[in-house]
Amino acid sequence: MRLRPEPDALEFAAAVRELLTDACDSDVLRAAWDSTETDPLRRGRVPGLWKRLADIGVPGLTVPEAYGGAGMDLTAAVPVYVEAGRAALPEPVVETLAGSALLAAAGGDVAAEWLPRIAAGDAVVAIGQGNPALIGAAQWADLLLIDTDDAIYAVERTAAAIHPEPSLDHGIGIGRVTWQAAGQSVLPPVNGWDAFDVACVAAAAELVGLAQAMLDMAVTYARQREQFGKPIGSFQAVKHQLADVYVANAFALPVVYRAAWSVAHHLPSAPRDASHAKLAAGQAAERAARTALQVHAGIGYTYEHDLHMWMKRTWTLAAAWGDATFHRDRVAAAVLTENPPPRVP
Amino acid sequence: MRLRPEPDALEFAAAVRELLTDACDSDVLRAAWDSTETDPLRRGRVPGLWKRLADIGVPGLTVPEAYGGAGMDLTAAVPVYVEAGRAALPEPVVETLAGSALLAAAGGDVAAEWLPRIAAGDAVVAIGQGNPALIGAAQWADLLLIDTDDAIYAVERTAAAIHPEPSLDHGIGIGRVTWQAAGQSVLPPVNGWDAFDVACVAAAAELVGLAQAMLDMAVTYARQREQFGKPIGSFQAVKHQLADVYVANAFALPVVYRAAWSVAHHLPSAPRDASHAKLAAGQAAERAARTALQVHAGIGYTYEHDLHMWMKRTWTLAAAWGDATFHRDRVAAAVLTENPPPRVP
Amino acid sequence: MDLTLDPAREAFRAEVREWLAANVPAEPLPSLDTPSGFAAHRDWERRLFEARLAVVTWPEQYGGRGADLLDWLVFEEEYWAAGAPVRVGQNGIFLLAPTMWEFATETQLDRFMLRMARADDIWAQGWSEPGAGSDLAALRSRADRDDERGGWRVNGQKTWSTRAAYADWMFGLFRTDPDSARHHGLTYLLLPLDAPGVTVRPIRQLDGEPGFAEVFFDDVFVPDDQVLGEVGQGWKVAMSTTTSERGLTLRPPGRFMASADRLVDLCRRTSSPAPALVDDVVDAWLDADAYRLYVQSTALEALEGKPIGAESSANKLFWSQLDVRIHETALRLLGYRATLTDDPDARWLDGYLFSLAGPIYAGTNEVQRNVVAERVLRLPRG
Amino acid sequence: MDLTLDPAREAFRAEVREWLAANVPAEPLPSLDTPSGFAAHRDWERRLFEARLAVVTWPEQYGGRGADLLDWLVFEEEYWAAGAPVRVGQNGIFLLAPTMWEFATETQLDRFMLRMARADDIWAQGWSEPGAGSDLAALRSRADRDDERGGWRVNGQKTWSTRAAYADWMFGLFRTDPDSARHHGLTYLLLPLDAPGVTVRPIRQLDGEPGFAEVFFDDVFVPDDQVLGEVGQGWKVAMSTTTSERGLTLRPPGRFMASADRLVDLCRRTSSPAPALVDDVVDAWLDADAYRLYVQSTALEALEGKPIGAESSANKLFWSQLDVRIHETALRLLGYRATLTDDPDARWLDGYLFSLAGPIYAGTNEVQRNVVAERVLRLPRG
Repeated sequence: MRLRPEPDALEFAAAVRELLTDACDSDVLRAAWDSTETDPLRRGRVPGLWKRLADIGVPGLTVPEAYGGAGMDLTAAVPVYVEAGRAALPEPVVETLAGSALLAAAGGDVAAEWLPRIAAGDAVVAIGQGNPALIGAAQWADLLLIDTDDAIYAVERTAAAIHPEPSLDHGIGIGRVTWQAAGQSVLPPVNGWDAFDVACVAAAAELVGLAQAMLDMAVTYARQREQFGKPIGSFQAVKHQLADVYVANAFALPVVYRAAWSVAHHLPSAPRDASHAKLAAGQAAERAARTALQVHAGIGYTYEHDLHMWMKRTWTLAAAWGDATFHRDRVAAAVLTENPPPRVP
Repeated sequence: MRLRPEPDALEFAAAVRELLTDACDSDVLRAAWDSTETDPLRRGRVPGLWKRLADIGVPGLTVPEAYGGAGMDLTAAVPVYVEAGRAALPEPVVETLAGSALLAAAGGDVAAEWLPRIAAGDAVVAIGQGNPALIGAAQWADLLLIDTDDAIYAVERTAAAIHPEPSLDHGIGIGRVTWQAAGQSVLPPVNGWDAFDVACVAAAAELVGLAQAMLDMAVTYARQREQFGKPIGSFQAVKHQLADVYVANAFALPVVYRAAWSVAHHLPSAPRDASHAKLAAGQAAERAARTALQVHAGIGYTYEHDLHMWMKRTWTLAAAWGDATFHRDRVAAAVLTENPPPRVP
Repeated sequence: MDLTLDPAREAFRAEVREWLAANVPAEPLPSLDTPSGFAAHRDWERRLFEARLAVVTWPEQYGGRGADLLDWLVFEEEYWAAGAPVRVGQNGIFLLAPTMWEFATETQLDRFMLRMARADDIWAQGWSEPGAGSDLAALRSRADRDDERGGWRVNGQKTWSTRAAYADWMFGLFRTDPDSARHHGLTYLLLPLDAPGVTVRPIRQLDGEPGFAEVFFDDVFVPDDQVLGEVGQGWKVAMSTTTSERGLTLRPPGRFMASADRLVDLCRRTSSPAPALVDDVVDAWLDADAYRLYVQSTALEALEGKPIGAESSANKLFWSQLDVRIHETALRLLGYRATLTDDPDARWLDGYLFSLAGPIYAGTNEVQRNVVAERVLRLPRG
Repeated sequence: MDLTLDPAREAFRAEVREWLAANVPAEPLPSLDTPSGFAAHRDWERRLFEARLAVVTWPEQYGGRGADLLDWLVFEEEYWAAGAPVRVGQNGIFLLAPTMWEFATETQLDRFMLRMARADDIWAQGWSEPGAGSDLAALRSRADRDDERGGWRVNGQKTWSTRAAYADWMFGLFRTDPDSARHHGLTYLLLPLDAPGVTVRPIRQLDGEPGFAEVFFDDVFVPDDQVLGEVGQGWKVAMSTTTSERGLTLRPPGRFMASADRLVDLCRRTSSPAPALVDDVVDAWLDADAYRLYVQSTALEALEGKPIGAESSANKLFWSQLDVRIHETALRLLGYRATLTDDPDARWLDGYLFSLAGPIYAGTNEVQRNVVAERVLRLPRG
């Protein structure tokens, strides 16, 4: 039994962290947030970064080898997505993981055509529901996988009208997508909820990383900022709030690991475990955001300070892919039922 | 406008406080709790105290003058009931206020017969619903007013089987009452919920007093108990918890005053205001109990220390006369309706 | 106890309600934090002034009605219920004015108050400094004596000064005794933000708007007639009994009652809201109601002459947490729409960002808990 | 990652489950805090011992199976799920034993461990004193050198000693250097509670039962062979790396999983439970599950040789708050029945009272938050 990713996955995550520390520091991130770029395909993203991430294998991480990916399972993605969260990376990471899982599960022509390009970082996939559909990363997407009552459609960018939707989070690329079913490819039948669970795990991992980053910022600030003749971090009022943030996040991470395992292995508890992960990580990250702001006080409330980008991403991601209400209801159904799926492990 | 009781009511409450400080200190209370008295009529009570309270006018406070009471309105009772709470008084105070309000509203022979005796402290009244009925102070009651689907019955002790029900709170006198409707008096038609609202206000006032007492105990202890070379009350972790208790209770008191006014004047908002009072005071007192215990730590966890009697009364009273779930639902109905009753004042 | 409102107050309420119904702009004014929005809000202040509604508690000679705190509460309830614009003059009217009544000379009152009421002068506060936030007594901006010119030369920096980006004047504390420490040797000064040597650098807030500013002073001359109270007594002036009234008037209940009512409305408009969220809506509504009662109760005691003490700290803890909860609940009702800035209900998001400042400004909640613990509960200092 | 349990562990789980199904008493044993209940629980420990289930992680020669932490977690899950009796020997087995493995001599191991496993000796801890609670280093009970008899004379008082009312032996810290202060000059002693000069005064807990006791020492002689570790090194011995393992084993996840499962069951049996309470039930169940994963994760790292550090403080914060919440939720589901002590569900009330001790004992949660803040987050000491 091992409740952490394998060493090679951890090493890969360390490499991603190194790349992001260099290529997506807070100045770069701020530039992306404040960019006046008008082309929605580029707006909010870090120029060239996706390709660099693709070069080391991020978008292809869980894409089957047959489609040009590394064929790792979802558990290997968790530490990588924690790093994406830590950097508040404004790229279509959740969508790529969930979209490629959906394509790989479905197989067929669409998968054969698109998965290699997604793995190579040459195409961006986004996923959503309905028509019109509000879809994260839609602004950047080349391919939209859209679930409807009758089928999952593979809609190319050119066949859809994508209206950018302004968001508090400048790095989410969300858009309102209007499209026509006629003439679009349909994926071979597959359960769309499986991809949703993948998205929950990816978002949860990102939230854990966001929380870690905000906790780190707050701790660093509390060590250096002095009031009443000593560092504010020496006051119990500050200490205890930060300790609670640490605890909440430390307990969320194994829940996310476990969800990745359950989803990767299609266990009966997968939906419950995925929802648990999203719920726990979302709450931990929201607590981290509130506390980091309170500890930073005035300076944290400014647009000039980095914190706001992490907070806004946290709030947005916690509400996306099912908010707390949605996931608690989903878990409740699984917990209160007569024969709940067994606990994993 | 005046959002506090009149000076005479406050003076009366001060007199009650003085009497209780003398006649119901924690040694007396402990003796009542630990008494081996087997007669349920006396068990749990302080010998002779009810009569002394009657002598200064407590049970007759809101009984109309025509029935031998002082004819004060419910707002005058609030500060008195805060004192009852502060002393964790193990007497049928809530039942007396609600029961006499019910009798006075109904009028008729039963009121004429019993109200003067209740006001004089010679008879104890209790109120409840159903058959069998679980009724607070039933062990001590001479008269039981029992609401049923068809009428409110006035059941004399001799006509009922009263089984004492063991409770965490030794001073609640709760009993399971089985009775026969045949041969019992029926009160003239009156809305039983009005008396319930009176009980909510009385219990809420008691809870505010319980909270104040527990906060005082904790503050006193935090000032004198030293650890790490200084009083534990100088640590922010302790200070801030106690400050939060103070705030919650300070904000509950005006809510209780207002509820007394609304109920006394039969305003449309009376049920909502009474439930608000019970809810706010119950939550403040539960917070006070938890915090007082945490501040006292080990010593507060002992049966030897006074705190446990206040905590247990708090838990019991917070769950009696409608628990938080009940009152929040009742308020929700009044708040979310299309035309909610206007705010008072 | 008497919870009836006397007829004169009811009549006042009716007048306010009627005037607001006829005058509140149908469309929200542009953001306060833009030059044109600031000007629009200043115009609105003038319309209030003309209706003698800008400063109802002030003496008539300065544009008020001599109303008491209870009438003020009535006014605010109506004001917020009507969805009227944010008060651009509030720093001066609610934070500076009470101190002026207590410490200003007649000459100062004549010079400043009517202009303040009419929004000719919009005031910004000058409390915090980069090294003095929660620990306000650590402030270091200094005012050195200039006997020749009969005044003070100010050097240093203030920060988090709300509205300073466009305001006309600043009030604040400066160290006039260079050898003093902590609460001593401070003086309360009034100075125009267009004085030579003043540089205002707007700071963008969470929402990207320049809601507050840093203000730098480089040998700014402040004449003696712009000293409020005695030289060296600035701390006492700033923290005088009127502080507590400010604690009471900083956030009137009407504000949260209106928010809570809107939250109930949002909940009613939400299809099958989660029951736990409905509970939160109800709790928020009740707490807004409780806040109102607490403030009314404190105001009534103040009218009877009871000094308002640490109640203002309890007050601040309560409203700041309530405000966050109201907005958090609204965002949770909105679900995924919560962070979309063009959503028809996006006002809740703006409100949420604003509410997050509540536990920070006007003394962080950590400081307020210390105050309650030490001054009300008499727990020993740390 | 690999979340499959290997077949040997599954077989062990099956064996434990089967044995418990056959042996757990149908009726709960009488209260531990009565002489007869204590004896009944001691008998139960002996039955566990005979099945080699009393101390599964111990070496075989002392009655164990040499099982690792993961197997122990499996054992505890089954134990709590089966509703088996409280472990009267737990102070010795979980708190003292890890320190013994690290510091005891072979002779001491032979003398004490088998008797402990077999419940011949039930151990009580001697940490807190009236003046040393959260601030344990302030302890003053002293052990003075008696060279003549080759040992120590103990004087002073311990308090909050769980199970001491009926226990046989005590382990604890005593000041052997009278000139020492704080963490220095302390020694870890083992002493029988029936030694001359020992007076045990039971203390009744919230529930009225004597769950803990004060213990007074009046010239109690403790021979040198009852010193654990080095003289003067008591603090180090008590706080050694094994402390952390104790932090992990103090409250096994199985306990909270069983409570959470019972809570779900109570919720299912409740007619129309309030939706907000159902949410609380779900959250409690999830948190018990999260606690399990965290402990498993820490245990796996410990098996790989990673020292367990301040994780035990995070751990303690989490389980103690979870336990209170589980029981609070149950009481709220019970409504007015919550405080009736003869109610068929009154077990929740007992559990609630017990849970309230969680944030207090084994280091108050305030102390644990300091530990997390200072040792994990490296925030400066106060």
